Amino acid sequence: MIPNEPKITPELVAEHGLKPDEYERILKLIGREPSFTELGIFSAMWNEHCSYKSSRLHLRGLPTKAPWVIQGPGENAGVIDIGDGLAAVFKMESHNHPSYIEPYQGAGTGVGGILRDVFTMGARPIAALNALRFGDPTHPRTRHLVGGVVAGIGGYGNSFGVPTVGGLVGFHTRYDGNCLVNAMAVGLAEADKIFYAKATGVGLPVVYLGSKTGRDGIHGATMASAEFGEGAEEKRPTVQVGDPFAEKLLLEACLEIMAAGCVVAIQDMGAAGLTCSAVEMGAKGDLGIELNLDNVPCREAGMSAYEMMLSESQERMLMVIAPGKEEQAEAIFRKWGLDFAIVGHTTDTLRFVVKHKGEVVADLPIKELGDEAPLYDRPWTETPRQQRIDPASLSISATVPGALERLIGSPDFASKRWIWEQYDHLILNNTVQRPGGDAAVVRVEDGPRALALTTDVTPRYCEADPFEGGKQAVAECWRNITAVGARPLALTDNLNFGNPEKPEIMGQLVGCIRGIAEAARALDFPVVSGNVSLYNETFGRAILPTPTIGGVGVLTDVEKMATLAFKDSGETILVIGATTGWLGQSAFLYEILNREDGAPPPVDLALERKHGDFVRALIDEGLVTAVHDVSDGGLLVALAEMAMASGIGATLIGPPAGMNPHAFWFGEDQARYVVTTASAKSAILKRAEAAGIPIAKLGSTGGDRLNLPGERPIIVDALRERHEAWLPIYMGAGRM
Amino acid sequence: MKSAVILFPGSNREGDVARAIAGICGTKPNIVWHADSELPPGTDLVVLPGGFSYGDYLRCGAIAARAGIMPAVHAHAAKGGLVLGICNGFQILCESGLLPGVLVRNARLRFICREALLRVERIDTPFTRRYAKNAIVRFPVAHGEGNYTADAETLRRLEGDGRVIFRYVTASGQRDDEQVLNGAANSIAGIASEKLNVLGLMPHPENHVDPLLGSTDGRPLFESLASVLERA
Amino acid sequence: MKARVLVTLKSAVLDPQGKAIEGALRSLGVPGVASVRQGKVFDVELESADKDKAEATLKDACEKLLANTVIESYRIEFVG
Amino acid sequence: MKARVLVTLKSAVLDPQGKAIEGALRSLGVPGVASVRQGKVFDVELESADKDKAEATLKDACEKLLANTVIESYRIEFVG
Ligand SMILES: Nc1ncnc2c1ncn2[C@@H]1O[C@H](COP(=O)(O)OP(=O)(O)O)[C@@H](O)[C@H]1O
Ligand SMILES: [Mg+2]
Repeated sequence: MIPNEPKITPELVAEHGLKPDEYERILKLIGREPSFTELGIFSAMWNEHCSYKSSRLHLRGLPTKAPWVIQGPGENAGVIDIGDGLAAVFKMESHNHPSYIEPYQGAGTGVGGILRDVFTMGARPIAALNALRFGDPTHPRTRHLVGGVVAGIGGYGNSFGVPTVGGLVGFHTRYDGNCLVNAMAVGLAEADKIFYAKATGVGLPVVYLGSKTGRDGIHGATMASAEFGEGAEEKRPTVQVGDPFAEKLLLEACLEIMAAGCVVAIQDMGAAGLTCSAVEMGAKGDLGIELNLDNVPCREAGMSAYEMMLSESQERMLMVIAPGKEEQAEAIFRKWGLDFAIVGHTTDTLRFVVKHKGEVVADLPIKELGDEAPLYDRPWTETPRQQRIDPASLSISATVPGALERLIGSPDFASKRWIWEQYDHLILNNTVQRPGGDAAVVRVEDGPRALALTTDVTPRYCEADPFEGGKQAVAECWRNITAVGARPLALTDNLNFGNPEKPEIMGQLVGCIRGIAEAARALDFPVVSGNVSLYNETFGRAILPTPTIGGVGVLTDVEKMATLAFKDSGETILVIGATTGWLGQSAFLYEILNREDGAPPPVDLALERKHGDFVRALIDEGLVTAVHDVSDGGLLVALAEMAMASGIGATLIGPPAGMNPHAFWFGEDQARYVVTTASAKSAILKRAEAAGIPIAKLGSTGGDRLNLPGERPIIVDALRERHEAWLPIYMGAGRM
Repeated sequence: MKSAVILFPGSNREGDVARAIAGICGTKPNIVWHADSELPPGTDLVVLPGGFSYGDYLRCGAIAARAGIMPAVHAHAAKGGLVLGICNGFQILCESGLLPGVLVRNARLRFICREALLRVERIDTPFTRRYAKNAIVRFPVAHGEGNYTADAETLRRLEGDGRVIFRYVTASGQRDDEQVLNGAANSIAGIASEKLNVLGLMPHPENHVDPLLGSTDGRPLFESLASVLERA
Repeated sequence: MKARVLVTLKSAVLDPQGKAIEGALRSLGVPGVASVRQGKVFDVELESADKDKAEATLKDACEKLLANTVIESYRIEFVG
Repeated sequence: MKARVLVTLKSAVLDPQGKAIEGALRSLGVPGVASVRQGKVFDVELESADKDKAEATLKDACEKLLANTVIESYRIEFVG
């Protein structure tokens, strides 16, 4: 009945990334040999990228609920209530493998994909962020990747018209063969006008919208779940070209037909295109779907059913249209110059039926396609704990000012202005805090409400101790949102790891997820969406475990927002939180002593919360003039950043007696903030003491240099020059 | 005052400029679809907004310059009506022949979003009358192709006729053609038509109208338009 | 019928992209390149098989859209 | 010695530019254009007069920089 060309062989099954026992499962499920198209459908639905077969079990441990959560994981993006009847819709997603192969298009289509996830839910994107990890700067491919990825992100976001307001960029040799491109998008919608993938109603038209289908990225989703090796070159033609112009039109057209009441269900065509989107809409609504591929708008002649089902052409959507609304919906799409085609309808059979040229090419049980996907409890081993490093055991030749200068000009700490100036971060006229601060702040409509947005993770910590590292990534994200005065509401995560079939890698994944869960729970900072990217390995070498956290917070009055720049001279500088001089896994150890060892700083979540709430209250009451959280690089790097942002120097008090000065200035103890206050006899000290919060005076602002007791002065302008120099010089030295 | 903002497929700063006009001039502009053939009756000011019309494919502004509404914009300009083209709008004005020259890729080949310092070269235009003489203002730029290029004769004519309205300058207020951020000839940021009723500029005054966002240097431009068009 | 349209910058116009490529080739260790100028090529499929008609169509396309004659010149070639 | 390098998108790869141009030509009333695909052309001046050597240089330049062979193919032509 179902044509079977080519024949299904074990080799063909393996080429589809399906293991023999997974194929057995398919046979058992459908009671016959699958057709070629069906095999393709299974490979798409059951690969790591779509089925989360290695991570699903563990992701269940994440806290996903709070009174303000409207939609947690399971839809295209998470949705939270931000007050005034409005909702923030957001998610983060990786495009690592495609970006390594074709950085400009790979990164661009990554941005396009995540924007689509957000506007599929009925939200207009108001901000984009990203988290980028590249190999060692001396690796021959790094510069080319940085240039291409940054241009690609800018090329897509700038043209689409969303401000790219924040992100992070790091370098490490463990990303030499696998760069990471994690893109986050945030949209705004009315809280009672969110659109979902769940189809309702039998016999309703399933409509295809957007750009035409070509042979792009066929098996892109499988590629995204495969390890790189010798064969990587051959997988190349699967890279897609993005068309931000088409996406912009798709956005406007989608929002217009949603407002016109035409949409019952909507799902973007992302990874594994038509297959995933159709199955998801049907399965979620307990309905069957029948597709007729003869009606799919194609860019190329002679496309087979297999190709149409697996194409990952960009800028496409699938919708179930409300009865009698087809014509109105079509007119809107035509006005925007986009394709509109009825390609199927909903049924009550719970079957996923695909027809092509009069033949049935696939007929599968729709719920089982997703529900019966393999689920693995992969073996894992715990990462061995490392010793706490005693600063007295270190032999340090660098002076404190010398170490600061080296750190501030190093790849990880150097200014990323060269990058974010290629992103339009001002469009839409709401960017109140631009890139360079602790969190970006984007005003909501005409204010006074605003969102605080950031992405964070410290992979070195995660490698040394996945659980503490996972906790720390969430805590730092929460802290950054707090430092601008906002209340952290929810997070999205992007879990980037190596090959989960290796127990030690699986152990990293499990540990990080547990850490994230613990911190998210303790901080009331639920997970509402996310993405998992595994098999980030080349020749058996995995990336550092990198669970990127993207956070969203709300500021009810944007006028109260805090920034990190010193505001005036003669102000008192305070540090909130205890400084013990924790050097394990610190930036100081890595950059100055070329060591990556020791236990990372432990995160006490109760203190994290207590100190954060304290700082937020100070900001809200207008008691502090500048606020900066202390993260990697420690106190002195935080102070230097506050000085460089303002051009104002400071005279600082040294460490308490007996503490190693390097450990004091560069240690990475958690739950700390540096604040400044205009009044010398500040009430802040008393308040902190009353609350039992460690607080210490660090010095006072003024002059044009940083003066440390017993050290040569550090001229702020010169420091800034170093800070700004590294990236432009690095990028100027090679190819365009 | 009656204004019309033209919406091309791919425009993306139409909302920013419409918001600035509504907030400063007191009346919301009409949003006019690119495929229309007429402007709303009584339109005083036509705005071509920023963005990537038609993806900026082929050349920036090239396809939009040939859109259905453009003959009406030409007719409006020929009658002496005011036309303001910002960023992509400036590119469209050049491509359509309403302004001379062309905007090509930035000299350093990268998109650039940053605040730029500009000198207001003359204040006897409908767009600049509310600026102080020789004012130095700060507007953001956000473009990949803002490198103003024209032949020597055109540049001479523009300079001779005083049609350079905005020029990039350094912090000390000097013109520096070598270091200009996008490579523009004569550090040109904005030029006007012979009758000074058509202005094209690369930077975005509409993004600097709110103190919360860092500067209000763009406001006088819209205040100038409002004062010129008050009667309407 | 297939045609190719080449649009190149007039020689008096500066070509920063070409210059950047020259520099990049040098730093990549590709020797012997004296200069590079970048232009655009359009591969056009025409409905008509009549060469004169096709040429007229393409000339029209160039003047109206494909080239900005302020800085660019164009050339039409027939391939097959 | 002068050469010309043509870099065009592989035929299966989406060409948003070409698509936009097709649409624009249609709405400008230029009839008879079935399809347009846009590519890049590099006019290269080479130091050497040896054609084989020049060809090797250009091939190297294409592979390293001028074309991204993931999505583009290139062609080298000698002009004079
Ligand atoms: N690490 C994670 N944490 C929380 N939610 C996750 C995670 N990974 C995936 N999800 C959720 O699982 C669903 C499927 O994700 P994904 O396949 O990336 O969606 P899409 O097909 O829209 O790209 C989404 O709702 C996503 O938010
Ligand atoms: Mg999605």
